[in-house]
Amino acid sequence: MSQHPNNPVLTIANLRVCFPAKGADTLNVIGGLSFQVYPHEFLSILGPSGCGKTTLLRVIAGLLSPGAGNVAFTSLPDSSKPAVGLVFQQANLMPWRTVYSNISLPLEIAGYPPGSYSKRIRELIHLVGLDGFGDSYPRDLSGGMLQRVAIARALIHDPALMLLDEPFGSLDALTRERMGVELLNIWQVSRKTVIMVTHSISEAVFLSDRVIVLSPRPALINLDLRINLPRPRDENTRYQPQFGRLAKTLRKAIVEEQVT
Amino acid sequence: MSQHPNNPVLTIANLRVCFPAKGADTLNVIGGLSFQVYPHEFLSILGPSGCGKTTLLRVIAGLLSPGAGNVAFTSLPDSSKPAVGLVFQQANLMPWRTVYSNISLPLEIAGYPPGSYSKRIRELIHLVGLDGFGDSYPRDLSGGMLQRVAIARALIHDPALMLLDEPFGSLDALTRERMGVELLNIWQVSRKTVIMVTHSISEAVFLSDRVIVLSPRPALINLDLRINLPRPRDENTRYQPQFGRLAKTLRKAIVEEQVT
Amino acid sequence: MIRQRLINLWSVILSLIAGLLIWVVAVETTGLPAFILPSPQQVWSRLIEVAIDGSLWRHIWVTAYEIVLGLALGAGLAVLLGYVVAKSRMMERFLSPYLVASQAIPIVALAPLLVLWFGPGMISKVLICSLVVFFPVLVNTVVGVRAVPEELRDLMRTLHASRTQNILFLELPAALPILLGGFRIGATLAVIGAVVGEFVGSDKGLGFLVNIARGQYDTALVFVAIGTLIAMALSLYGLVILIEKRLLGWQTSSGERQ
Amino acid sequence: MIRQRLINLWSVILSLIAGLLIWVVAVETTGLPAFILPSPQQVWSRLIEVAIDGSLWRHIWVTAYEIVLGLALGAGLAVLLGYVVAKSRMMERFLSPYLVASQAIPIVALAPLLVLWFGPGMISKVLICSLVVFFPVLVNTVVGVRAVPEELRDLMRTLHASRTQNILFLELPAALPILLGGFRIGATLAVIGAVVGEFVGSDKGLGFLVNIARGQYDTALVFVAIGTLIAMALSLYGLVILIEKRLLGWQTSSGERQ
Amino acid sequence: LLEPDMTINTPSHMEEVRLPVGYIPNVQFSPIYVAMEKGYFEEENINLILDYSFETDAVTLLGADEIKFAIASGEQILLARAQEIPVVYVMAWYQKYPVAVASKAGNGLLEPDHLRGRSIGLPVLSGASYIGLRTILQAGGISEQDVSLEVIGFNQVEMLATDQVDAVVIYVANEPVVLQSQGYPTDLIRVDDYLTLVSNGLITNEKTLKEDPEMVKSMVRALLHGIRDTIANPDEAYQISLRYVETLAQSDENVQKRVLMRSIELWQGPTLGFSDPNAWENMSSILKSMDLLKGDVDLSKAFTNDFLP
Ligand SMILES: Nc1ncnc2c1ncn2[C@@H]1O[C@H](COP(=O)(O)OP(=O)(O)OP(=O)(O)O)[C@@H](O)[C@H]1O
Ligand SMILES: Nc1ncnc2c1ncn2[C@@H]1O[C@H](COP(=O)(O)OP(=O)(O)OP(=O)(O)O)[C@@H](O)[C@H]1O
Ligand SMILES: [Mg+2]
Ligand SMILES: [Mg+2]
Repeated sequence: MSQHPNNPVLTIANLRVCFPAKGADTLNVIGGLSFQVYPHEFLSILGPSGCGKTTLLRVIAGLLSPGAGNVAFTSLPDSSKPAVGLVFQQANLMPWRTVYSNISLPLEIAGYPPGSYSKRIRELIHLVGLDGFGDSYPRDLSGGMLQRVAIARALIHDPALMLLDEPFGSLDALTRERMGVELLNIWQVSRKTVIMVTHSISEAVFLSDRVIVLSPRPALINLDLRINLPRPRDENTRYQPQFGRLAKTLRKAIVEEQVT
Repeated sequence: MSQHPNNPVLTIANLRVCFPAKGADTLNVIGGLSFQVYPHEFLSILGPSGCGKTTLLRVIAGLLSPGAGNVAFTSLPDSSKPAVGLVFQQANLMPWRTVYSNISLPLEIAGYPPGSYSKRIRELIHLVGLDGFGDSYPRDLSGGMLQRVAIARALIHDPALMLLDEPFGSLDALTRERMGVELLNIWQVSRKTVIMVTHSISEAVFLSDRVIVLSPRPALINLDLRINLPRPRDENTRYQPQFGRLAKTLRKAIVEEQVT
Repeated sequence: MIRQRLINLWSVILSLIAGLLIWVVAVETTGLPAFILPSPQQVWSRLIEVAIDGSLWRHIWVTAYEIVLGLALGAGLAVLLGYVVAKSRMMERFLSPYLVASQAIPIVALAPLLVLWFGPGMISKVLICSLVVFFPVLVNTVVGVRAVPEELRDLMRTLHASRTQNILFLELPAALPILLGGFRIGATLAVIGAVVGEFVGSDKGLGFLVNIARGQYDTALVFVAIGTLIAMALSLYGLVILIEKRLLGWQTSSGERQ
Repeated sequence: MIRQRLINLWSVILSLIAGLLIWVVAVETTGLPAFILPSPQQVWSRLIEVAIDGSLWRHIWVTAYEIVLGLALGAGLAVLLGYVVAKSRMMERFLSPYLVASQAIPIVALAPLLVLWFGPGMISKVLICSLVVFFPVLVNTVVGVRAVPEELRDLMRTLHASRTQNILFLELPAALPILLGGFRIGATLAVIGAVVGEFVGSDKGLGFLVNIARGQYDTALVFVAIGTLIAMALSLYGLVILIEKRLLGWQTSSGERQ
Repeated sequence: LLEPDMTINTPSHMEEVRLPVGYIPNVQFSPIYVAMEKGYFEEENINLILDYSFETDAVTLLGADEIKFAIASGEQILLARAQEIPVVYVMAWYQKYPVAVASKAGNGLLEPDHLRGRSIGLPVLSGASYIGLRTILQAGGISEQDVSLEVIGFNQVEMLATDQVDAVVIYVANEPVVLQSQGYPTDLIRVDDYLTLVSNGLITNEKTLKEDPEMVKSMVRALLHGIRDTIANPDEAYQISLRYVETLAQSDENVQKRVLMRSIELWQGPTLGFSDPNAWENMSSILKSMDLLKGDVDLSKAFTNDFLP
């Protein structure tokens, strides 16, 4: 199991979530999950479809109150919830706002004066490869473009904690890798804490400090793997033997759980 | 370029699509695309995000009329549009229908009596791993589960032509592979014509007879590659050297186009 | 579920009790004479009187009949025309001025004319009623049909759905929340419509009862009649809400339904 | 764009011509006397008369003033209360009966009382007008706010948006299509409301003009007054449509906007 | 900082009086316009504000002492008093009951019993026109079942002109004149020819009567002065009315003048403003026979002629 010099920034203890199902049944989605997240950590979560990953992120973001257990932001002086940057599984843009003003939303809400951030937004639009689409409305964008807008929106303000729910799900392999590298750059500079749900094992290994593999519903930790690849990482990292070994370990954990 | 004994089922000739952009500009999305699709062919389309893949599928499905060029269903006696099974990039379910009745929608529209298909639907629900969720509403499902419902809905009626727009985009690696195998099984039995947009090179190689790689906007064919792997294919196919070679060729075509 | 219903019932009862209290207090403190503000007891005993001698039921029956017919006619036509307008910008441009005009003609000015044209019987009241109901339902039909997601339309197109199937399987359920909003408005307006019709010229119905009681300075009876009208409007409204609950269950996730 | 506008204009003009034709034919074929159905020419010359002597403008001004104030008051309150009701099931259960009741009280029965309580001046008309506008706007506010996607609410929550920001950045724009539908209904009803108020007791305004013209069997003038009212309702309605076009451009993709 | 000079020291202290007349501005109110125009109210220190709202509301308002005066028709006083609304009739406006049944001339509906089996349109099933109709029916020994009553709203002219009914209940001063001018001469069966009933008049409430009888006298004086002047000089009255009744100038002068002349016939009587005790008895019994009045109303409290000059 992972160890860390600092105190955890987030402690999840014995978390349980269930939803009412038909009749008197309930659907146990998360069944007694405990783990800690440390400052500046990049944590990835892998798990089968429908196992409760999105639910877990929603609980952490404070959008859903858990049935039992505890989610505590331990490192914050007041135990108030920090501002989180959440990239939803569906892009979740406001259809009445252009790309530009969808991205600027977090800043508007934070109360920045409108003039102060236009350069930064232009940069981000460029970063996610949407030059020339700043004034387009979401319904005129492709699926992948929507997702990139959502990523830009999460990057624009500087939340202490970023929660990413399959942020690169509808991107092609290359754009996906490029976005991953960009995310890594941003993370290396700002050292946010990141929790990312992904379905790509290699992406998880490439980006993370640590990967958690969840079991099928009810979600429990199947494997908690430290990714001890040196940083900064680049394309060459993918070809190190250690990379392959870690990927294999993860794949094994995933396959095992699905078979049993 | 690919050759085929039969006459093409679908001929696309010099297709152009453009959307109006800000001002007097137009956005050239597809710029003079020509290819043919043959009966019972499994064709995959790869290409960078925003290059026009979804637009292409929409034109083929008859949801969008092209700016110029021709889309002809050549093998049909009358040149009317055939019924197509389209899996959209977003699951696109009816929020007021349960999983069961979202899947049954195509049959209801085709006029089958309600009693006649319940067994088949139960089977499909099982196939996509949603046992027990037949009576759930879409908003109570996870992202991947929604997509699986959409896949089931496309499989339920027997359309001559299936158009799949990243059908496995939000599925975890394992579910994704399992769904791919199921799709292959169904295809091998019914021998539909399938056009699938995907971002996974290995998926494209594993499933297809032929893969087309599109260039960035305006979309043009960069590579039209015949996948001459023997059928039926199974897990072992992935480990044949030919598989690796084909994947590499595709990757090269994609990287090249993005760099230039 | 049952507990939820009990809470529902309680809050309605509470709300009624609150209203009654305010009334009693108003009677006591303002000291207004009974012919301006009768007390609950006076109104109650007047209610019992007309309920027992049967005249109340006769009037209720007439008005209810007008309302139901007017609502059916007005809402039916509105949904039909609203659908046409929503689907065709051309039709919208051509019809809108008349549709809006039909609403802008003060119903109070039009009502006498309708009585003139269609006679003083049931028909003119039903027409007035449906005229009043018409517009809100129409507007909400248009807004509702226009709000149907384009992607679902695409889906139906790929399935080669017929026009009828498009309506039944897509447009109706998708537009339903907004459409039912129109019905909510229409339901209460229908009551007003019937009353306006009866005011203008009639010899039965609750509107007539209001009129006649006012003419005789029988304020308690006026209250009885208006109270009955309110009760009718509330039941109609409640009916729409009930239908909403039935048909729009999918709007709330089971997580919230807890 | 310009071509589109021209087509718009043409279809409205065409529609007006069609209406005029029907009128002329009706006059010719039915042979009704002028005090029942005046001809377009008669109405036109009457219009010119009252326009020149200035009395028409005076009445228009009064009614327009009442409408604008009534609309602002009624719609404003409705949006506020509608928001409260939409956000709290508790409030909804408690307030609904009264809100519906306030609508079910036949305005025609209530109007005289309002005139009685608030005097025959402007206030009572504005109140009647706002009472009529209130409900449709309220219902559509509720429906609109309830239709705000839950996922976007989640987004705002993660951004720690304040209540005001939630309203300004999310709920208002998301509910706008349905809200504006309510305004469409409200706009035409406002005209009716003002007229009812003027019918019941007043010595100016277009409703009064209708009344007095009827009293003198000056049917041409009745038509002028009602025509003016229709024109006012149409302009108000057109204004709402214009606002819709402005604010709801995002609803149509640029592909369709071609 | 009260300045002693600024105290209420206006020479003529004007009392503001709102007078609901129960109908829209009309040449029938020309006596009031005359009195206003000639300053008869000002002479009595009354600042008159005309109010054109509905009749029943005015009576209620008066009962609650929200206003001091109103013009209302006679039966309203009895109906109101039966509900313990303390209003009192102090001056007759019309001397003759203004209601009649009108039919197209030549159809031979000249006597009450000619109405048997005919369709009769009346605006509402209450108020003066209903009472008038019932009086005529009673005079002819006809019951309500022997005719077909149609409640048609205020559409009598249109309904009769287009033959949708055989006869209509109307105000004698108004509709027959209009019908005549449109080419439909009418035969009238006047209520007043069969029974004397109380018609419209000035009413006040008991409180005002007790506390401010001088003001009641003032009102009566000013109104009667107006009526007298109108009777004496109809042309002048008409000219004055033009200033008060909008659009009157544009309507057919012949018609409106005839309306005025017909009204004058109704105002005239042996003593202007006098209300006949017999008329009250008759009204009371007709209301009782119509079941509109359940118990007895003390007629002596319902009206008074004591305030006539
Ligand atoms: N209705 C529309 N109006 C205007 N532009 C549009 C419209 N639909 C798509 N586009 C533009 O066309 C281009 C191609 O879109 P398309 O959805 O076909 O991309 P895609 O290849 O499917 O991308 P992705 O992999 O991200 O889904 C994009 O730049 C998009 O902005
Ligand atoms: N609001 C809800 N009401 C009822 N059940 C729900 C609700 N939200 C989620 N669920 C159920 O909880 C389970 C986990 O959902 P969740 O969205 O967390 O899965 P996930 O791990 O994100 O899956 P995916 O990879 O497919 O997105 C699913 O079975 C889903 O049906
Ligand atoms: Mg998920
Ligand atoms: Mg796409």
